[in-house]
Amino acid sequence: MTDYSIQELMIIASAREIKDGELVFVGMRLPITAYGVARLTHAPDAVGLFECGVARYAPATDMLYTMGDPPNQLNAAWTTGLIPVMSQLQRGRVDAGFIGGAEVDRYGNVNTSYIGDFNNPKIKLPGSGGAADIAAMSKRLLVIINHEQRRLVEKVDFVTSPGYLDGGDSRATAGLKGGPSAIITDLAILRPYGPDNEMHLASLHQGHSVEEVQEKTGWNLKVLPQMVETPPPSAEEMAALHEIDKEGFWR
Amino acid sequence: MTDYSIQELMIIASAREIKDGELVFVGMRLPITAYGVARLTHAPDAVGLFECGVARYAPATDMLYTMGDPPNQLNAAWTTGLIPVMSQLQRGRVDAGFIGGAEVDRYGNVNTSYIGDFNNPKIKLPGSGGAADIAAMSKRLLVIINHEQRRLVEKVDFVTSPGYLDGGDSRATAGLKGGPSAIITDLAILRPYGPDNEMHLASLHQGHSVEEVQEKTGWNLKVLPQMVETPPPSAEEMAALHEIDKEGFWR
Amino acid sequence: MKKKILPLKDAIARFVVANSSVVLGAVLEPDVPFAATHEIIRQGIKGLNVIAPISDASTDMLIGAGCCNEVTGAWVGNVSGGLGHNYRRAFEDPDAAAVKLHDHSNFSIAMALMAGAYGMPYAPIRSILGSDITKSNPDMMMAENPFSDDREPVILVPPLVPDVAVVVVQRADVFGNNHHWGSRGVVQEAALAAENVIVLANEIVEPGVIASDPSRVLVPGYLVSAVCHVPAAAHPSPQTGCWKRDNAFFGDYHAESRSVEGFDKWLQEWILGVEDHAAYCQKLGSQLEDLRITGSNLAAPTNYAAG
Amino acid sequence: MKKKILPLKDAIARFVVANSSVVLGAVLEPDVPFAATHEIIRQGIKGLNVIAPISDASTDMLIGAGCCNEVTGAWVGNVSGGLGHNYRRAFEDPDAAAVKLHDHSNFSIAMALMAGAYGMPYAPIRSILGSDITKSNPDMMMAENPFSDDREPVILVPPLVPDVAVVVVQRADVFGNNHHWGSRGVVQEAALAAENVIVLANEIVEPGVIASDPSRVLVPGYLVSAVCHVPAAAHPSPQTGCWKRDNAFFGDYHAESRSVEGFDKWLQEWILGVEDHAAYCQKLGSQLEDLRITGSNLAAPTNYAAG
Repeated sequence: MTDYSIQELMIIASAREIKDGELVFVGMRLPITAYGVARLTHAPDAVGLFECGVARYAPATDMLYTMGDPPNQLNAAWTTGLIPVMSQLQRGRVDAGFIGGAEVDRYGNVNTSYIGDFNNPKIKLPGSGGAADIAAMSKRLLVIINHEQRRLVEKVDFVTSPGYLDGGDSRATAGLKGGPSAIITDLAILRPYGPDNEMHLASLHQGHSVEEVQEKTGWNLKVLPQMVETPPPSAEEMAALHEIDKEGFWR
Repeated sequence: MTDYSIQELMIIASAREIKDGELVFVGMRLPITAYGVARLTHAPDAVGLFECGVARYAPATDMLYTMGDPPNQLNAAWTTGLIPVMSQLQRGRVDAGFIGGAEVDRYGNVNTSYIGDFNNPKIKLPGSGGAADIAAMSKRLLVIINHEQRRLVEKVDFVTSPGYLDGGDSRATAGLKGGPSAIITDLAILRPYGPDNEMHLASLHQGHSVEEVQEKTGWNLKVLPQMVETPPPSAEEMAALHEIDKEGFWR
Repeated sequence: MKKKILPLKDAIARFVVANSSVVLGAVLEPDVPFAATHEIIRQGIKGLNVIAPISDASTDMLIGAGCCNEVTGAWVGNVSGGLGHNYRRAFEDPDAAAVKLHDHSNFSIAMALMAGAYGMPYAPIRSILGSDITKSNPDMMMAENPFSDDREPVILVPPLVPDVAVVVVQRADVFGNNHHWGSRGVVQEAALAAENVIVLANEIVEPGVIASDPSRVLVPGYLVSAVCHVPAAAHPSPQTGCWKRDNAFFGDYHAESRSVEGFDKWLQEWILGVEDHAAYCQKLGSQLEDLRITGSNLAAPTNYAAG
Repeated sequence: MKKKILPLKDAIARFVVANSSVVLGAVLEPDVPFAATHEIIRQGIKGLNVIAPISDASTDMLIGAGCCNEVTGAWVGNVSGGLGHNYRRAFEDPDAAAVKLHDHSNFSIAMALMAGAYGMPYAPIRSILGSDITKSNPDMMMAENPFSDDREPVILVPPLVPDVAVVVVQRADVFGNNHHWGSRGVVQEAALAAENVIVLANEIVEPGVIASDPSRVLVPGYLVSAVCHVPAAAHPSPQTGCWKRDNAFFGDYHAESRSVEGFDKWLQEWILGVEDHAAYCQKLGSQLEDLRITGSNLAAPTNYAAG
């Protein structure tokens, strides 16, 4: 029963983070596929939001390269401006949002802006887009990232998208609610734990060890006492995924 | 050559206040008719704006009772929200706007809110609507009012729509540009004059005397040295008005 | 998707609770949800804060019927007649129940609803500098623009987050998705700000009709609490492409509401003595039928095809 | 009304002057006005501040061509490929001409353009609290919400008032009136904020077509400085109902712009060595024709009749 790719597992793990009826910024590629799986399984009434000004009750049926592509406009729930859709974050209506990043740190802060000093960066990344807004204002932030030591770092060089900032109540002090609820990687799922809101190893994907995950993490990754093995995709989940990913892009 | 009603003269005097190409909040009834006359005579490219969220290149062809009536929507230049249209005031794009009122004072301030103390009013008037915004933010304010002593008062009980406030530079001190450029009544046209920005008798309608106007004004109305007689409607102006007012409503 | 279709009676009973704040008429003169106003009066819901920039005679009726003790608005009266008699009495007549007014201009209330819609902590404006509205409405705050060199004055308008917004649209599906066209005042901001949205649709259509034109959607169904099929919900106010304005009806209301007795008689005849909106329409009979728009001026075809 | 139709070349020459601020791509990924980007590069206009929340590879091209030394945006790169190589070089390579970045999130730049559009002195937001964007962008100001009891932190975003906004629409008339449908990002705010608006229309239609649906108008002609008939103005980005995205073209650009030499070669082939947008379309040939949307998914009929 290992007939799934690691990307398929990440998609299904992401889908499980979406609850029925929720409003979710679903981004592109992996998360939008996860949204599709969630809709076809346990969350038929989840709504997908896109920063360009689109809301949908179901993913587009044709392949998308960007959120604004014609198939994402056709039969959408709403095609409008960025502000009416993205302001639902600041209005407090958005339950969850997916973002990726070049770096994520011990407290779930995400960097998509600068590697090195922002005044003289070693690498200039593309920037926030809507990620800072989604991270600051959704009730739960979901971070998708490949598990590499250079990506899961002790402290990001630049907080594009706030997680728990310096941990503890520093996020609340900054005026924010919510916060990261999961970092979903190709090895594991990390979740915040304790009053310090530090990201802990919460769920381990089949075939990987705690030691391997710790080694590939740039901070001293602690393990939750109640750590589980990530449940493998169910037949229903895989069927839903294959219905969406007919061409086997994620296989 | 007195073959016009006083209301027709007021409409034509109002039309003359609109310059070609201007953006103008044209209100209803008398001013919207004035806008129509201006378009057909000297200001073919004046644009009419309405607070409900309508912009037009020409008045509606059918009778309107409110700005939002179906004929004002049909073939409009734009039907949108209040904010995209009214914000053109605050954005500094609007050249002129017409308002009416229960009271106007020596400095062109207009009251449409309360007669008496606002905490315990003798009369509660309907309120600002968009008049305060038009008065504060258009480059030129045009006030239409019947010339009665109880209406043209020394000082309004409540400044709904700011004119020159307490005169002098008090309007600028309040953070405002623009200001009233004319009070058009059934007897005369008053305009601000001098560093004090007090409203003076600038133009007298045919058949009325300076004394009559002063008597019907609630402050010591001064007369501009260059006061003129309001030019009677030209044949072209009357033709334009009759083209709009086919049923002779204003006759 | 969940069906949200409800009879108007049930939608009002469920979402418009006593002492709540309700947007009733945010399109200015058109699309005033009079059918909801009437139903609120019939159900005797009290203590409302009625939010509306301009809503023609609707607010005046609610005051006269004793449903409303706060008004948040820019203009209350009767567009045909001028003054609103019940509104005046509430301020001028010591015997009338008092109404607390949160005084606004059209633009300041629009900015307050926009701030509520977009989750902004407040909206800084210049638009009513110099007006005494900032004195009669202590909710607003005078401040200085921190980006200016010269301590430029600005006014800070706090956000409005209504409990309910009732909105009138031309068509909706059973899931609450809807289309609105023509000028829209601040109804979209009001709907996005509110905790609950009740949609009154002139027509209920197949979901595919709404989905065919997602840029025409006023507020998507997922933000709607209830959708009610109420033809002519805005009567006597107009609705673009559907209904003309009933000027005579407004004029009659203005004349009859001049006295308390006259208003009570009008109320009995047109609201309390009428079972529901369908009966109201039936009572109007040919007077309503004459207001129905039957002509055709169709929007140019618009293609959303993706391939 | 005054006709405002101009060849793209003339509209750019007249309104996009050196050292001005120009919105090029405010719809996010679709409707990026690449035809204008290319014409700006051909005319060698220098010193621009390019404003765009996300505009796919457009900003990267302008940087590489030396037209732009300031960027006001939330994301600069290549949506297909990720990083924008010229953009990176401007920050990372000491030999490259530097670019000053006014760093934003999508929402903060949207609020800045909204404040510009609506004449607001600034926009207070919460949306990027906690982000270091407020450090890298000193234009923003930290403050406290004066309406809160607990000194709630807020961020004040100053307004953006661009010199020019270039917008892509599906159709326009010769007076600049236009229709846009599909998601619109912040292009309406950008157009209302800007001092001059240049409209690039896929199709020029009779004025009656635009007037038939005034709720579909993006920005009315009286606020437009020039309208240009430029089919496929957004290529390689998509345009709702008209053109699919040219993913291969973006991919090629990404691959070729990896080196300065590769970029220069690409620039010569696709922009400098091409007379104008018509020649660019001709050069694309069947590659462009394959992107043309030919299907039909029409919006439901909508009636504006008044009687």
